[in-house]
Amino acid sequence: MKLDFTPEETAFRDEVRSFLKDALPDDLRRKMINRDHLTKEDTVRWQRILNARGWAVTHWPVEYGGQAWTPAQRYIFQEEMALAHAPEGSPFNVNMIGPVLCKFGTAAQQERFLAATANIDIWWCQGFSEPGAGSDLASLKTTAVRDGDHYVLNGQKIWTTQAQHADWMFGLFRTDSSGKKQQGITFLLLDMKTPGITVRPIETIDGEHDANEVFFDDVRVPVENIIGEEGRGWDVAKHLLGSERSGIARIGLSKERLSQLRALETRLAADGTLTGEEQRRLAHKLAEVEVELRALELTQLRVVAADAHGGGANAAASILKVKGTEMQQRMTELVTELAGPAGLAMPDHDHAPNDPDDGWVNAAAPFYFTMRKVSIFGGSNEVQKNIIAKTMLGL
Amino acid sequence: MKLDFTPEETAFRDEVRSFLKDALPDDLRRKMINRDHLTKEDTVRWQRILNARGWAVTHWPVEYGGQAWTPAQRYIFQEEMALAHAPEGSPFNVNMIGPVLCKFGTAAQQERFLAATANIDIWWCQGFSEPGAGSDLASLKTTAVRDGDHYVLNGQKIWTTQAQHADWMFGLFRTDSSGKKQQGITFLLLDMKTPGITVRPIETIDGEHDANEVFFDDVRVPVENIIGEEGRGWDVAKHLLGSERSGIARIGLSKERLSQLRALETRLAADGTLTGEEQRRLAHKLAEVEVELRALELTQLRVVAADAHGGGANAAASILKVKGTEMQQRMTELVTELAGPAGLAMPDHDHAPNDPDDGWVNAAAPFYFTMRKVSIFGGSNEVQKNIIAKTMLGL
Amino acid sequence: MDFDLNDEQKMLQETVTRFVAETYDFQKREHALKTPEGWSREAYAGLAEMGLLALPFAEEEGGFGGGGVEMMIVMEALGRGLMVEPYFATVVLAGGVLRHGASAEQRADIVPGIVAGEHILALAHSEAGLPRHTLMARATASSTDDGWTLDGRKIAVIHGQSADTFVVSAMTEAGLSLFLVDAAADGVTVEGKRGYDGVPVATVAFAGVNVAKEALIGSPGQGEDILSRVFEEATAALVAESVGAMVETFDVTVDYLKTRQQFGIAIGSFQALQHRAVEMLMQLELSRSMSILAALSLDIDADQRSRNISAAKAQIGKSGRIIGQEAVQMHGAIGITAEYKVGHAFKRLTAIDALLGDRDWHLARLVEKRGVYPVAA
Amino acid sequence: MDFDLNDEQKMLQETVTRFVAETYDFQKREHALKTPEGWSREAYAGLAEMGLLALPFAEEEGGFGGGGVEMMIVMEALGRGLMVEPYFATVVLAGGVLRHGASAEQRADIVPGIVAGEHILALAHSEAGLPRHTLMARATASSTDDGWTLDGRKIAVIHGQSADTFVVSAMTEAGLSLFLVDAAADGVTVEGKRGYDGVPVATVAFAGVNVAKEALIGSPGQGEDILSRVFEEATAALVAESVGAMVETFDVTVDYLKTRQQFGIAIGSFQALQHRAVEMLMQLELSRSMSILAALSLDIDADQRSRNISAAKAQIGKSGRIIGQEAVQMHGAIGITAEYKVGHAFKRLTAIDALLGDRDWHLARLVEKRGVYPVAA
Repeated sequence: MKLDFTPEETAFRDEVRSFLKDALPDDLRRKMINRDHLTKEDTVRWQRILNARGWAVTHWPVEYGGQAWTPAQRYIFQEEMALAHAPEGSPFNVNMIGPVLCKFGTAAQQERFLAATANIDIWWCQGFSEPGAGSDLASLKTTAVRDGDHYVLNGQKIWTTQAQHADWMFGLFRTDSSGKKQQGITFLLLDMKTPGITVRPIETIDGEHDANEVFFDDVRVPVENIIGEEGRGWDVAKHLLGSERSGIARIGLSKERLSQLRALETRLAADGTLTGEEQRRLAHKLAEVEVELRALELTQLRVVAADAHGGGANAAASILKVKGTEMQQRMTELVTELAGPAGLAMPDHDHAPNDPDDGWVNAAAPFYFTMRKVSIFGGSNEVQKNIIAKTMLGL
Repeated sequence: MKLDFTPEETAFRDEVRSFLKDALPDDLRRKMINRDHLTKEDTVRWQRILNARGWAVTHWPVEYGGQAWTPAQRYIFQEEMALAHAPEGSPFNVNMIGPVLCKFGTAAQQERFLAATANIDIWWCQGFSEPGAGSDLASLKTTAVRDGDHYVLNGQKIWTTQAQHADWMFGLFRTDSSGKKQQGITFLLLDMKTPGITVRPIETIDGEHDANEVFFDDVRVPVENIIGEEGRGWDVAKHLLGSERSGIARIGLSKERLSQLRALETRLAADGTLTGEEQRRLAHKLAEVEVELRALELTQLRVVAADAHGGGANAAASILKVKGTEMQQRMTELVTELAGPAGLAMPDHDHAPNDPDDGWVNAAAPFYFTMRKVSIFGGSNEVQKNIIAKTMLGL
Repeated sequence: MDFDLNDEQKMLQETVTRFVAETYDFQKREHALKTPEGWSREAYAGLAEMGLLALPFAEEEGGFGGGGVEMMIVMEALGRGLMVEPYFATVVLAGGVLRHGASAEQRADIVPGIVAGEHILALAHSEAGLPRHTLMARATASSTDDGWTLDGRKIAVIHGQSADTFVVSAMTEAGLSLFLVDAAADGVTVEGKRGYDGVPVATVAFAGVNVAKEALIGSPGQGEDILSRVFEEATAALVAESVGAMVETFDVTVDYLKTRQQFGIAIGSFQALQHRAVEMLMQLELSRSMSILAALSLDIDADQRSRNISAAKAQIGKSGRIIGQEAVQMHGAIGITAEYKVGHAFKRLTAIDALLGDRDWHLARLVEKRGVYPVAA
Repeated sequence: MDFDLNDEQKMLQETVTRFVAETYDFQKREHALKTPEGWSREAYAGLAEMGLLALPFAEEEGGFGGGGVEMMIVMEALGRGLMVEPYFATVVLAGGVLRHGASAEQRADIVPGIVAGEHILALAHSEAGLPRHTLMARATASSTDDGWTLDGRKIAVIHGQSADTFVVSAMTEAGLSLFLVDAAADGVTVEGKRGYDGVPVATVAFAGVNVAKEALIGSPGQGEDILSRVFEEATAALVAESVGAMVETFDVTVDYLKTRQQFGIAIGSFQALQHRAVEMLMQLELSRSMSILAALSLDIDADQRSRNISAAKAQIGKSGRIIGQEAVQMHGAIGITAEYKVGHAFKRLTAIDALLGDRDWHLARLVEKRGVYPVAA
């Protein structure tokens, strides 16, 4: 047993660190520090910089543009990205449809979509949830009825993140209602410019517009846009939701937030905003959070190490999503407490703050609000616990 | 709305306080402060002092020796008892079988048992739980089969507190297995000297012997010892378990523990056992606990006030058991933390501590351990929450 | 010991609760938020019509002389509706300064306009770079021949953008002092923003603002005494408002648990959610008890009053967070949309914790006073 | 980065785990507790036979030169069995003082007896009226012509009643110093008690106890340095032991949830209990991670070592409490009986939190060091 990275891993870390130092535009870095909302252009710009370096889609198979990295390298890369305040790119492109295309796509589909996906020449959105199908995703009802060489789509998707920017959607649609609900679901790709699609924005409690409803009214999708077989879309979706373990706890993000909290602790104590008693309370809370973060980080590393020789440590892996999201949320709570009443005012996108270091004050609460979603989306923590109880504990 | 007690209530409080000051033997008070285990003789001695004053069974109907007190008076009495470090008497006599006899007993049963119960001339134990019937009490299996003018009992009870001292038991027995499990249960009284009864002690994790198993091997109980009708014992038991609301959160006990914690805070800070940082942490924890205790106390008072004009405030009442037990347990945790490694050694019943003020150190952890039972016995907190979810929230 | 409302209080509760329910539903509130001012003059006029703006003022000033319990009733009802109108800013905060510090002349001058709903006031006290809830200020008021000149910058001024008059704290040679300043006076700059809870909030700068001698409230240096008293009253009001927001959040959540179907059954059938909903109920009842305590503590001796009020604010800080977070989590995605009430309640509960000292601030005050219960002599 | 055991470590783990499972079941442990000494000489001899008592000592002293990972493996296995034998007292605590402070002669004299299981040592350091986990002592050692005279009273001396030799801390003119004292020496009084976790614990008084010059460990005043190093190692050992106790508690609880029937089904079918069991699993895994961290930190630089070890002890203080309390609660009444394993595990987890600095003590140390992670320069 040893904790240290190998010399090769350390060299890799330095390489990543040095790249990020040079390549990450300063305005993006500043926006990330201030928890500003990134525009589509911001995300695209950064992903193309990464893609030029070959690091946009590192966990894809090498033949499709990925890197043959070890789990430790992936972990290091993610941690360094977070610590450098680098944006994450589009998860829909990088972590979802890309790997699905690599595994289930036809050669023609791969040819048509993969390079464009890696470079965000195509911006993807995900059409999974419906008003009646959230945690119980398999009960989705939006239909795709075969009509010649097209499917005709009718129904509604909801919580479709970034649909307003999307060029294409990948989604799950019901082609058969006769059997078990997991059967009869088909995975389709569709051009968002197809007639019959209406996107309605949903404002979220952080005051932003990320989520949407998407309505389908006789939307015609060519049959060639099917991924896998008709009626087997559930298997594709399960693969998509269950693949990546090395970054699931998002330790890098939490460490970056911790370093922000430490900086704020120092600064607010110095400028008189924190009384002595408040400093002591904050220091105690930070110590509590750090202990848990360190424990979580080591748990993540145990999983990374286990993955390096083919898996195992499942009990450790199973806790990463739940505890990782709890940790991220706790960090935002603490920042919001520090902002106090000065943080009541919402950020003003039209005006930069006078003091570039003060953006955090007004971004604190909206960020706290929006981060409530991490324990809801992608399988709520309740669903995660049900799964752990069943698969790990046999209850 | 007002918080203050009426002048009459204040006068009553002073009367109780003054009585307790005079009547409570100093050795009992000292034992209570040090969380020493009380002997049967201790409990009997104190209950007879109370009974002589007419205050042993105050919530029984007046014609059976109770007091026509208001809910506020009952609350005051309980609080003053706790703050004076007075023992509580036998709950089995005072709160359980006594009220049951008052309501369901025949005149002959009342004549035979009530006065002796109030004075603990008879020491009662409760035969409810069985190995397979805990939270699911109604699934009990110990049988009572009618044979002439006797019931013949076979089976086993468990967790029978103080059975080793008991003269009589009241209990639930199955007289019919054919219908719903709540039906066919009969409430019987039995002399613990009846042949066929075996009591086996169960040691608990505080090192004490309070709990027992009781085995029945063809134990013959006269039919006249039935309470209510054959097969209707479940109604009697429900009445017994659901009656008293004015003392359920046991605020007085928690306040007494809080005053102990405050005294310890002062003393340990003065004698150098607590560092400055530890003092601050403790002060913060005590402030947190006190806020919650005050909130719980006021909730209890709201229920007391509502009961004075015939009930209501049910949402408030429903939380008292759960939050009251959590509070009592939290207090014992804090005392155990303060005792630290010095509290590792178990109390020695054969030797009084050298320093009479030091008994708390070694009693802290055993008391913490034994108090885990308050969220288990008398309907676990999980069962309480199920009931609240169903009855209060309609879930 | 009595926890019942009297007949007048019951009628008040019924009236204001009905008003909020009937005239201020979620769509009306959303509409108000989207206006340039960010709140509804019409709804505020409705509060005035019912006499609620007069509630805490003395009868000789055109008020009703209501006390802590009446204020609790009103604030809890406003909390249920998540009302964003300037009741707290004008009647509770600035109005509190008038009640506890202003001269009879000043009150006669201003209170009728408040009562009529025509005069909006805001308290400009907080500043950047000072502890979060403090009686200190760095703004200054220099004595001139015919009055005072004010300089300073105030943040988190609730309803500052709509205020006709500011109550401004500033340091004089005698210490912290309070002044009435016309929002239209030369040198006053108001930068209006929207609070994350929907309540307008402003940064207000005072640059060489000249006011008359009569603008001073009380005597020079009396600001701390007045504000500390006002903050206690206002804290009790916030506690009551938060109970209203918790009740609403809880009710909406329990309804959702009963109606939302997943896996073929109502999600309220899941025991894990049931137990967490029960914890929410418990937090709500504990908070309600503390709101009553705070309301009944406004006129008791100062030491015990501040213990009780700090205890109440500390309790609702914890309970509000638990209830708000749990409500959002149990709702799932709809809980974080701006189109659904529960997210707004969560945000308001967050803001209430931040205002007038958060949970930690009040716990620290309790530590200083050695706890909630008076220490036996 | 590597979290695998090597082949020798795997074999060690298998051997000691099997030994505990096969020879130290709950009944055997109960029987040991009921003997006058309160522990099993036979079981301890078994540990000696396997060479476990030799584990951390240097090879030249008859030891195996095992490090942190080996100690973690052994202590976790002992924790699963809730073993009450004097391994921690003799090998980890007193043995640690020998390893880090004693002369080659002293070690040559004593270690073979320890390794053989024939020589029981106990560390007599804690005193009443001092902070709970401190390097201070009020006991004194006065220099005499031919040695030292010791006076003082020590509490919470683990396995003091069975000790053949005490390692005693006492103040000399040069500061805290450590001495070897024969338990049979004149002036030594041992008052044996039973710890609530089953582990014997004693109060030991030293009244004018004369020892030879050679009784001093290291040099006068070196006691703090030695003890602080030993306490870090011993804390890592306790952390590992607590993980063992948590694993056992968790496994027993999950089994119980699967088998205990109420209302016609296994109570493990109730979702509220399932989710709480999952939280227990998470606490266990977080603790296991920190136990590995502590084991791997024993030889790194002193500052980061103490951060890591404090973080580990703070983590298991929290996790142990959650797991212990939840296990008891989910078991219901049987959880609080002495006749069932889970209550004993709960007690041992409580004791482990109290020993060598509880969660708050270690959090306070982390506050002093500004956290777990080194602060960037």
